Amino acid sequence: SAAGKYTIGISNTVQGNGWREEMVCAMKAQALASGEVAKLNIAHRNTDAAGQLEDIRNLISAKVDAIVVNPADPAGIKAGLEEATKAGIVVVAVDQAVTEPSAYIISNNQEQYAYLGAKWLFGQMGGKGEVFYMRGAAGASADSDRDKGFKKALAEFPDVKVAQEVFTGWQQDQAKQQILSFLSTGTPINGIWTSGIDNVIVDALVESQAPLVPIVGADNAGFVGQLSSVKGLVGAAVTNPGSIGGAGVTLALQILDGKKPAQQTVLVEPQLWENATDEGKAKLKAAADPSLSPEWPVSISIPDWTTYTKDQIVACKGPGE
Amino acid sequence: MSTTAISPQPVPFGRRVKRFMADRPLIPLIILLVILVVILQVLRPGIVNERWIANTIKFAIPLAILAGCQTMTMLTGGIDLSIGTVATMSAFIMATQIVNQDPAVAFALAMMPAVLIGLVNGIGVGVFRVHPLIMTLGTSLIGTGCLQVYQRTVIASGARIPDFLAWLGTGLTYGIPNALLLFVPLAALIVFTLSRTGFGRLLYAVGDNERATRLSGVQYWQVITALYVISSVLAGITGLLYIGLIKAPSLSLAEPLVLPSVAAAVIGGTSIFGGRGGYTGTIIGALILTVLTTLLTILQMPEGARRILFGLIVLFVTAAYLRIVEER
Amino acid sequence: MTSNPLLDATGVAKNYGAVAALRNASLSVLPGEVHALMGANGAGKSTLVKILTGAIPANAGRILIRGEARDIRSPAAGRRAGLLPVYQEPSLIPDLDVLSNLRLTGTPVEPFRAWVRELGIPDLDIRDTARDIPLAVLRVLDLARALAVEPDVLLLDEMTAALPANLAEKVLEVVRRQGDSGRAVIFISHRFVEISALCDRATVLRDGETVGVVDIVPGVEEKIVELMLGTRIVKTHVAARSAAQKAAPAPARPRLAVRNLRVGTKLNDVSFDLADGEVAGVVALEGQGQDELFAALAGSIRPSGGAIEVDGQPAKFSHPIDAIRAGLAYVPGDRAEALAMQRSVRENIALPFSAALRNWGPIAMRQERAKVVSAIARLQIDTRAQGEVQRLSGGNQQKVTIARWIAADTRTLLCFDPTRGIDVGTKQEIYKLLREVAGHGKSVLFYTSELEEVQRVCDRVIVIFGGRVVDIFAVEEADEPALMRAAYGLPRGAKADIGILADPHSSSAESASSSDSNTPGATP
Amino acid sequence: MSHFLRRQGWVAGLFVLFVLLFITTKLIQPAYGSGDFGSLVRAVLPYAFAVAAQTVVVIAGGIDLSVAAMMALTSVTAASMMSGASEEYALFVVPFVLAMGFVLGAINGMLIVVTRVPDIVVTLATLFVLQGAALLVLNAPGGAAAEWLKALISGTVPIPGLPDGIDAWQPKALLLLIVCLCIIWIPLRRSRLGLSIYAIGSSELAAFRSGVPVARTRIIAYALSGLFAAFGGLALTMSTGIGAPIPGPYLLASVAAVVLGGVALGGGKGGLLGPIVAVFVLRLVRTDLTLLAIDPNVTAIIEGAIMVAVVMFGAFITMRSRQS
Ligand SMILES: Nc1ncnc2c1ncn2[C@@H]1O[C@H](COP(=O)(O)OP(=O)(O)OP(=O)(O)O)[C@@H](O)[C@H]1O
Ligand SMILES: Nc1ncnc2c1ncn2[C@@H]1O[C@H](COP(=O)(O)OP(=O)(O)OP(=O)(O)O)[C@@H](O)[C@H]1O
Ligand SMILES: [Mg+2]
Ligand SMILES: [Mg+2]
Repeated sequence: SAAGKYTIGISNTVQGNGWREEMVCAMKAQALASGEVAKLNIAHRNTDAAGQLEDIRNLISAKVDAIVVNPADPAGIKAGLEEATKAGIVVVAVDQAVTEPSAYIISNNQEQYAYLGAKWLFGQMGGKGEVFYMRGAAGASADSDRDKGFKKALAEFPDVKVAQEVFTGWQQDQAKQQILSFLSTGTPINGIWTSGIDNVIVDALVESQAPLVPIVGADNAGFVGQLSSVKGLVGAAVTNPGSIGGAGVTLALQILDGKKPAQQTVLVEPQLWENATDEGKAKLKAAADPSLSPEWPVSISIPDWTTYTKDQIVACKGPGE
Repeated sequence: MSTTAISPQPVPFGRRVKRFMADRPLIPLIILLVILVVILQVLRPGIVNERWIANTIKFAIPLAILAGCQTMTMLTGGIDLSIGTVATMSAFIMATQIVNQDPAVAFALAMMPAVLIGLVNGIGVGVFRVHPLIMTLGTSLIGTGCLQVYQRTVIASGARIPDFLAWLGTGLTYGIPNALLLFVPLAALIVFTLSRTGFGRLLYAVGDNERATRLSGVQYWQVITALYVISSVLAGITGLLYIGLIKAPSLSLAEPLVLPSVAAAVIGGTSIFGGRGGYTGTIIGALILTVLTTLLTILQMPEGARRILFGLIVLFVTAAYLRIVEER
Repeated sequence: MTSNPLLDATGVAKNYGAVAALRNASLSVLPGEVHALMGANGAGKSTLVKILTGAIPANAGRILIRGEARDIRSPAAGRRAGLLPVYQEPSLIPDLDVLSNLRLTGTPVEPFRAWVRELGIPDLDIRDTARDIPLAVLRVLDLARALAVEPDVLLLDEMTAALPANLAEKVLEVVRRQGDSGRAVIFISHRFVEISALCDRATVLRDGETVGVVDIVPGVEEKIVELMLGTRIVKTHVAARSAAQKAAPAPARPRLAVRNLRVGTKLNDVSFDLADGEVAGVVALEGQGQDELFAALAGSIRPSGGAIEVDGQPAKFSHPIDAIRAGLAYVPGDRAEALAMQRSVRENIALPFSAALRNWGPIAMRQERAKVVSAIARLQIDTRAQGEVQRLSGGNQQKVTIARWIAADTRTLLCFDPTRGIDVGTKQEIYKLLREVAGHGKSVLFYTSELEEVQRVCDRVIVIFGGRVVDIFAVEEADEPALMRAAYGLPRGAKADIGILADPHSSSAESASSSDSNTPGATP
Repeated sequence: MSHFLRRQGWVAGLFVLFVLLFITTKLIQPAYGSGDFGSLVRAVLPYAFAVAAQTVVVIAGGIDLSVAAMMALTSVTAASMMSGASEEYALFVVPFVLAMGFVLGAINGMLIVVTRVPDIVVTLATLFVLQGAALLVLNAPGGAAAEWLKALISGTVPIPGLPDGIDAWQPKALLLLIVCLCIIWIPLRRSRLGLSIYAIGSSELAAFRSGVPVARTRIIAYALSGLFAAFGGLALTMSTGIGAPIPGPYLLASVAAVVLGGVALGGGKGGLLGPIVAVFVLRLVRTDLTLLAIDPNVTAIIEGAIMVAVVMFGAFITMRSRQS
């Protein structure tokens, strides 16, 4: 309702990606649902750390009460966040950590995300064999954090080898071409780990009638649906909720209301939903949501952190809209 | 000390081969393509099989059509950076409208932004004389914004890939990609248009010397408007084909194809300054780029080194091609 | 004149792929002489000039400068060796102002200004951007820039082709004085009057080979033409047109009627008629509004007043297409304005066929070829390099611009100096062609900078001065002196001297003292 | 005067546009003050260098698609060299990185001259090569920047004798920008080399015939572009304190600002001032959109529309002036 008293600034640097769009919608929905926010001020475009600094400084100029930011880089926007804190603005980083000590962080644990999925995958492979490792965008910090987790799991399974490592750039078409090229080489593999570009991989395997090896992906609506519907597919979806954005808004509002959390950093631990066990299948079934755009993560809410309804996040309307 | 100018000696073999290739610029391009394929086969014996060829063709086709848009606009000295956005828009709209619309209606809705953006581009470039790069960049920004606004209204209804498009995009008949059913006539039409129709002639002439065409009675804005509309419609069709291939609508679906489409046209011998080039070369250019991507994907090396290699090969191929085709 | 040659080139050859632009050219120039370089279109004159000045490399040949072998690899090196060219195309940088252009080439400004004034352009603003300067003036600036550094050898490639008579006169006079002061000039022109007035000797090229060196003496023209054209014998003079060739008595309604036409400040009040079957000449000094007149008739610019009637119907042109639909086709003097240089001869000629929206469909290839081939034949275009028009020689390019409208069978041609840079042989062809076109009941409006052409081609002459029609002559009265006088705005029958003496801009006494008998257009 | 107006009219118009936007900003956010202006300049900094890099080659008749990748490479190189090193070491890093940009730019130019492949393809290829090199230097964002370097662009430059109120409006970043651009551009513009760059852009054939060493001039133009891009890369490292191997949105932004700034994409025309003012305008539009809290999806539409509208307006004016 318009009775809210705060203005919240939001800064995001990737546009046109389903996950990020859901994050922004979660922020809007949560701001609306909380009833405490009068206005959202959103800077949402494709840019780099320097561009995000610009956005943050513009938000400071706009005199917002809090800034929720998905950082382009943990260290690169330190100066801007410091200025914001100095100006009396509450700063909350979501999705990834930041190095600015005064900022609060509520984040998906990217390293754990990769570790969890990879460990499950290597287990499914029987602890040996060749894995096709499909990373995100070269040079992105989320990608290098996930790489750490993947390598950690790999170290625990000495008999698992990386058959091929590619960067999908988090692009569906590129990933599909890469997997098809790879399949054409006839190199046998025993599992595929993806950094969230998952449903096109399943499609590619099905289309080219290649053996369905175990696949790990993210909890995107498309992939989660495939895990239940594609016959013979064994796989797992690791949650990476875009709704973390809503949690960020909640955290910011709590701080504005004087309820500071115990620590600066709150980590949202990923979950793994696999379709190899009945228990896992049930979770998947519960989570599946064919009505969502296939690029949207199905975990559209985070218990304890978000209070909006599905309709609200899907409507994607903030206060005053 | 006076040197004889032209001696009636038989022309050396090397020179003859060169002249032969210079007259048929497609041959050196095809040779370059074959060389890449051979390298691929040497690196991964057995990779060049029926399935690989089908895959390569499937991915080369959308690129080739978009590069066709680029070829035609480049002939007039322009460039169309909005094709990525247009293709994405029509793909996204198709996938979301098909859920509760008649296929024909969905198709019409999907092609609407394409026609509209093409028209705006054409009027901006042809009537107001805005530089094509800026004009198409601007409309592509506007289009992206509109798509995002639109996207919010359809999140709830979800998306579906029409079976026909999936069949066209990914299906094989007797091992031959169905997409060729669309592409072969389309390519033939483009080649025919460029070489044997008045409109095609005008594209070359306008790109070469606009004042001269004006004095010959050509109305620039008509040619340019028609061109950008055609380019946009082709891009829209590509979007539909592409969504059938990728099967995942996203808001940046076809954007990654824009720079490669320019590269494919240039590798294929079309001049970025207008007036020179053709579509057959562009098709080979698209194939070369697609094979090159495969080649680099299967190479085991750091991503940085891969990109360096990609850049160097593109440069080398274009330079070698120019060397061979140039007469002096 | 028995000293050693300043410049001596032998055995020069240049191939462009399969085309031999030069096979075995030689040229020897003595100090103090003005040496003509002659040849038909495509003979290789420009190519030789480019090679001598380092603009393109030769495939073979030896070049001696003052007896020393020099390898000139770039225009800058040519400049250092004392060779300064004025190429056939303007060479100022279009987007820089004149001053920057001078700085770029290290040309001293004061001598340049002096030369510009001397060459008959008193009011040049050197802060003007080259792009905004008319072609004729640009040519003069090119020359002044070359003169300002006092070159040993000056190479002028069709320097006078784009100049109106008054400017051409000044150029000839200046060039003559260069020769007199012991320097050498290589002079390319297709105008025999200029050659005989100016030059001491001539080297004749044919098909890329030097076929003769002759002294210029009265009556040598026939010999030169014979050398130039080889077996292609052409009568140098068309006989005066017989009465039968003359236009039929003007019909009641003129094909084109221009009434009180005004364009901006340049064209103030022009009225005349053009009848079917008539060739009407237009004569004017540089910048008297003739460009605007043609542009307005061609639909390129909109007139600010007056009326144009075609076949008795009032016509309003907002785009050249409107003029073309009315049967008026414009052949610009500057071929770069008319040609798609990277396209083939055929496509250039066929361009108007596809212009209209309804002709955007498939092309009837056979029909088109027939029309194009016949136009090529009628203009005798050298098609050795027809794949791209830019590879044709300047003169052949010029022919393509006319061939286009011959192929399109246009009713009225607006030719703006169509014989600019065309060799004698072909000029005759073009004269014949224009007469023939008129003979078929079509009409031609024909601006020319060469006054002698008027009597060969035209039925009537319209003289424009200061944006107004000052006189209309019947062809019988239009001898060169009379035309010249009228072009300067002098009333008919005035006996005042014309030519250099009468030039209103001429201020220096020295120009008056120079030999006016050398100047074409002066009273014989 | 008419010469001046004809040449500088567009720049003057842009400047007026900037002032109008500034007033608008003040109206939207009355508290918009000197500190915010400082932020604007810091945001402008990398764009300004990118656009300077692009301007030089566009004037020379080319285009440089590798600008953003060059910035990324120089930025990660600087950041990784300075990471863990002493403050003084940066004194060596800065000239080293600038020299690197210059040399890589020159290589761009040499490739164009030697291979005779069109600029746009060569720089597209080097875009990939430089991106790859950046990834080899740092495969993820990281590195560090010396504190004194970061301090160079924060704060203001007080000039003795001026009241504090005015001093506050002189951000160090602005001074840095002006100094870096002027030191290179003004002598260049006045030199024969500068003329040659305009000449080859205007007409390569005429330039060659005027004795301009075309190949050498082209190489130098690209080298200067590389140098400016290296400044841009350093500016990125200075403002973020890290180096990121993925290029930012500077390529298209630079081309857009070049055109908005009145530099013809065909070459030979325009100057550096126009594009720089255009960058200020574009960044200030961004600020206003944020201050107005406009729906972020609509901002893309607005930015695209503004870009097209301004250029259309320019085209319209040219058409009108040509008719009269
Ligand atoms: N780049 C080229 N490619 C092919 N042929 C060429 C090229 N340049 C010149 N030629 C040919 O070389 C021949 C000589 O040309 P050149 O221009 O020297 O003739 P010219 O004597 O100057 O003729 P004009 O009097 O028409 O100017 C021409 O037939 C021309 O077609
Ligand atoms: N750099 C070049 N590249 C290609 N062709 C060239 C070049 N320079 C000259 N030519 C060709 O050389 C020939 C010389 O043409 P040019 O116009 O100089 O002839 P010209 O002797 O002056 O004849 P005209 O009397 O017709 O003016 C032309 O065919 C031209 O196309
Ligand atoms: Mg010539
Ligand atoms: Mg000539």
